Amino acid sequence: MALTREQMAQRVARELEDGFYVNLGIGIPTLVANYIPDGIDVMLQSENGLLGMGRFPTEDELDPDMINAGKQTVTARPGAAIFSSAESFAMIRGGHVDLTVLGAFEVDQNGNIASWMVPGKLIKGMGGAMDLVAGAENIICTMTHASKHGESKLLESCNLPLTGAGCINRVLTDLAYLEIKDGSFILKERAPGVSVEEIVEKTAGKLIVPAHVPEMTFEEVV
Amino acid sequence: MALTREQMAQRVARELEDGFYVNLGIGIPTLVANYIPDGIDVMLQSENGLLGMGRFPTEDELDPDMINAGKQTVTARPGAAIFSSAESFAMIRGGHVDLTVLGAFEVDQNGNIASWMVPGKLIKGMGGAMDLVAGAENIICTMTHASKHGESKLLESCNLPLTGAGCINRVLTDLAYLEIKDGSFILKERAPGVSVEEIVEKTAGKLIVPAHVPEMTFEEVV
Amino acid sequence: MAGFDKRVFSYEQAMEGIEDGMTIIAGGFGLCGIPENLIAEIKRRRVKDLTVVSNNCGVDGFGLGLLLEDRQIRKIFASYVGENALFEQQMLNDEIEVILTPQGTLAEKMRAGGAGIPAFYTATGYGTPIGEGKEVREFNGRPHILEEAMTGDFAIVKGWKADRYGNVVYRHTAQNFNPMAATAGRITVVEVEEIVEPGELEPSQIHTPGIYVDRIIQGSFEKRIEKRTVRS
Amino acid sequence: MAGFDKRVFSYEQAMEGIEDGMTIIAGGFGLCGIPENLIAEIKRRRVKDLTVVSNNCGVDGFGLGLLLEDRQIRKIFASYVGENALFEQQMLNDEIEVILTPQGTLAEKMRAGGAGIPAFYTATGYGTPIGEGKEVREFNGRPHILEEAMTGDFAIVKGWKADRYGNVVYRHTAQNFNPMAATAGRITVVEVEEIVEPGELEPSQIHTPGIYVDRIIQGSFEKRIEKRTVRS
Repeated sequence: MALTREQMAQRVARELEDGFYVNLGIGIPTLVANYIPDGIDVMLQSENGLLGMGRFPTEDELDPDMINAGKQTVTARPGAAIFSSAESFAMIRGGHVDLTVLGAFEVDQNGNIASWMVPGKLIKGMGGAMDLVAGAENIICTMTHASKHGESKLLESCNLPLTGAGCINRVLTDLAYLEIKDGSFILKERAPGVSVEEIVEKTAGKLIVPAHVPEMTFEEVV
Repeated sequence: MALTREQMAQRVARELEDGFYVNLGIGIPTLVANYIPDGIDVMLQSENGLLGMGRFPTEDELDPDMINAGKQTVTARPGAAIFSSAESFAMIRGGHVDLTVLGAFEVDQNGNIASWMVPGKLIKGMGGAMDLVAGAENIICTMTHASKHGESKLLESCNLPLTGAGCINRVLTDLAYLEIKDGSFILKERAPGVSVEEIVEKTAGKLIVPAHVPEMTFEEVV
Repeated sequence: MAGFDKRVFSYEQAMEGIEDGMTIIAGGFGLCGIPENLIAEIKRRRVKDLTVVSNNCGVDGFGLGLLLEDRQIRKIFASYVGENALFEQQMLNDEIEVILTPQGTLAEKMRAGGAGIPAFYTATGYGTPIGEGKEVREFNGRPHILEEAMTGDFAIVKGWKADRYGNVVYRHTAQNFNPMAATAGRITVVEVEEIVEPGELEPSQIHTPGIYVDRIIQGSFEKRIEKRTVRS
Repeated sequence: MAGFDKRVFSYEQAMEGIEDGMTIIAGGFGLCGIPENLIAEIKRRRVKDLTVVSNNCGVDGFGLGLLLEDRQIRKIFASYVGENALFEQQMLNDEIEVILTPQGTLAEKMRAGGAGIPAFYTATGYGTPIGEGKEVREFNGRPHILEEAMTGDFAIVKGWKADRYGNVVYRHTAQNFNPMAATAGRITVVEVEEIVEPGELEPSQIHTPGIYVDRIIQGSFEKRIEKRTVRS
């Protein structure tokens, strides 16, 4: 069975390490914050200028001057820092963020990512995504493995205009967890009940399949 | 009579305008702060990161964490701002300082300035001088008109390594106040009792002498 | 206005001198920390053919969205737009030119403009449509593109508190692009919630030193929330 | 050291990992805001062949001057040096290589190093010995030179207060080069006068966010004054 959005977030959350500064994009990446493992503390960076993003506010805490990069009202946790956009992207571009998680339309075997623009459709902009992919050394892309029509999104070469070149090294799809290395996808794990054959079939880019591909396991989350 | 150091500072101070942000270099420029005309308020920028430098501290106010660019202990006036060196030079390089006053070894008719390095002598460094001359649109150089041996310091072309190229537009020497424009010095004022002939003789660069060159006047300062 | 007293007492004075065809650099992220009254004054003045540099372009009927109603904006540099129907329509009709700029590059271009850095290299955008036509150079074995600084005829900024010298502090994440915008205007206008006496702001805690600021005005603010998210 | 607790409790731990030949970026201006105990620890460890990036090089027997005594510094990038006899002597004997760098360019090189900007253009130094051999390019009709960013193996920084997450504030003009240095170290060590609880520092008033900081140590400081000037 393909992973649910929640399971994808859970799987990504296992890549978090204690003391990581993490930037979570909009969509599934945002859900990762709900599954931070016990005993692990991470600090969330929001690129509009907040390091140490906290929970959503209560009605009493609600403050129009306190938002995240998704423009949602948020709070700051104790020990947070707030700064300008230039400082925020100095952090990002300078490689100080330990892990970035973001969605994508396509990735390819050379680590290219397309996530912001579909020609012919209305283009709203890249926001901070280009800076995030250029700046982070450690990026996980979350995406569906293939389109609804079964077309692979893990390609030999991206078709859509890029967000960044050669910058992605890990992908979590609804079917598999893969690494990108030396011009290939490497299949590391598969979703529960998903066969290696299905993943092979739905991966258009070069795919290396090790002898043993473990199945992901998920505990029931309360 | 050649101007004294104090008279030079007084004459420079007449160029101050109400609301000017001013950077004063070490030496005679520093003295300018003692002669700010009545009714005029200027804000002194010190390039180590202080806008709104105040007086020297009393013994009680003395604080090793509060110094100026000359490394002297100072105070901050009410409404001062303190910031990093990067911010300080953003101001300077970005042209936000209204007037810079600094000393020089040589200037030339093309606005070049040499003020930091005499080959063969121990070189201590340029500090912030190169940024100051590159960033300011409005610079007054204070210097003696000629060396003790009578050699002009207002040249056709600087002999010493430059601090900045084409950036000086006004010079106050102990003998005269001059502007630099279109490849010439223009004699604007002479020190009390100093003849035009003496200035002509001691100016090696191209000098334009208007029909009338007023004499500076100084009131007795109490 | 004598000495360093930069206060003005009407929005008309605050935006005096703005003309057709000028470039306006604006602070704000989404609707957070936007100079809402200065924008409203630009609308009132009906100046046209403006180039706007701002991370976003407001929403229908608020923020920079107001300037779309009478087609006052000819060109905008932004990282994310189209949160409003009017913008989409004008974009589709080619009535507004949109120069999409990565958010970090936009912030750095404003900072560079204020700081006398005419251009800088960044890896952001290399290999993407943003890098097309731009000079590429390798540093540390990695290709980077050359990006140029931006400055404006006016910068419009929203602060929290300021003194009359123009020293400004921002509140929470309403800081965002405001400090960089403040440095990059030939004329920088800051509207704030409160004007305090010089000396009330701790000198080392000032976000925007007064040297960058030309005019200060105290206003009142609607502070519209774009995405209200609360927990119970 | 668990999670974000970056405190260390000895200077030995604070400078653990420093080795011969490394590059050290140091905060401070003159003797103001220098990481005096971290420097003393570098002396104690007797590491050699260091490259130091610092606006100045201390005085005889204090600050970075301490590292001259056993010839630990091979090369220094600074804007102003030679306030001490030992330095002059080593410079004249070619025992130390001095790369004089304009003060603003030095600050910007550190900032760029931390901010992922590999190089930038500046008018500073054009037409002077500093511009020799550097690429020249015109922007807005004016020649500028290309300057590259700087980073270090270690950054050593002096703060005033910090929390255990490494958020730092600086006191008065002891700020100077410290915030930029803090961003430019592969390992950034900050010594402060006081460690406070997370939440005690106002988030929007933090000069150096903890993300840049690897180790925090609380120390006591001599704070020597270079030029004592008082009025009566």
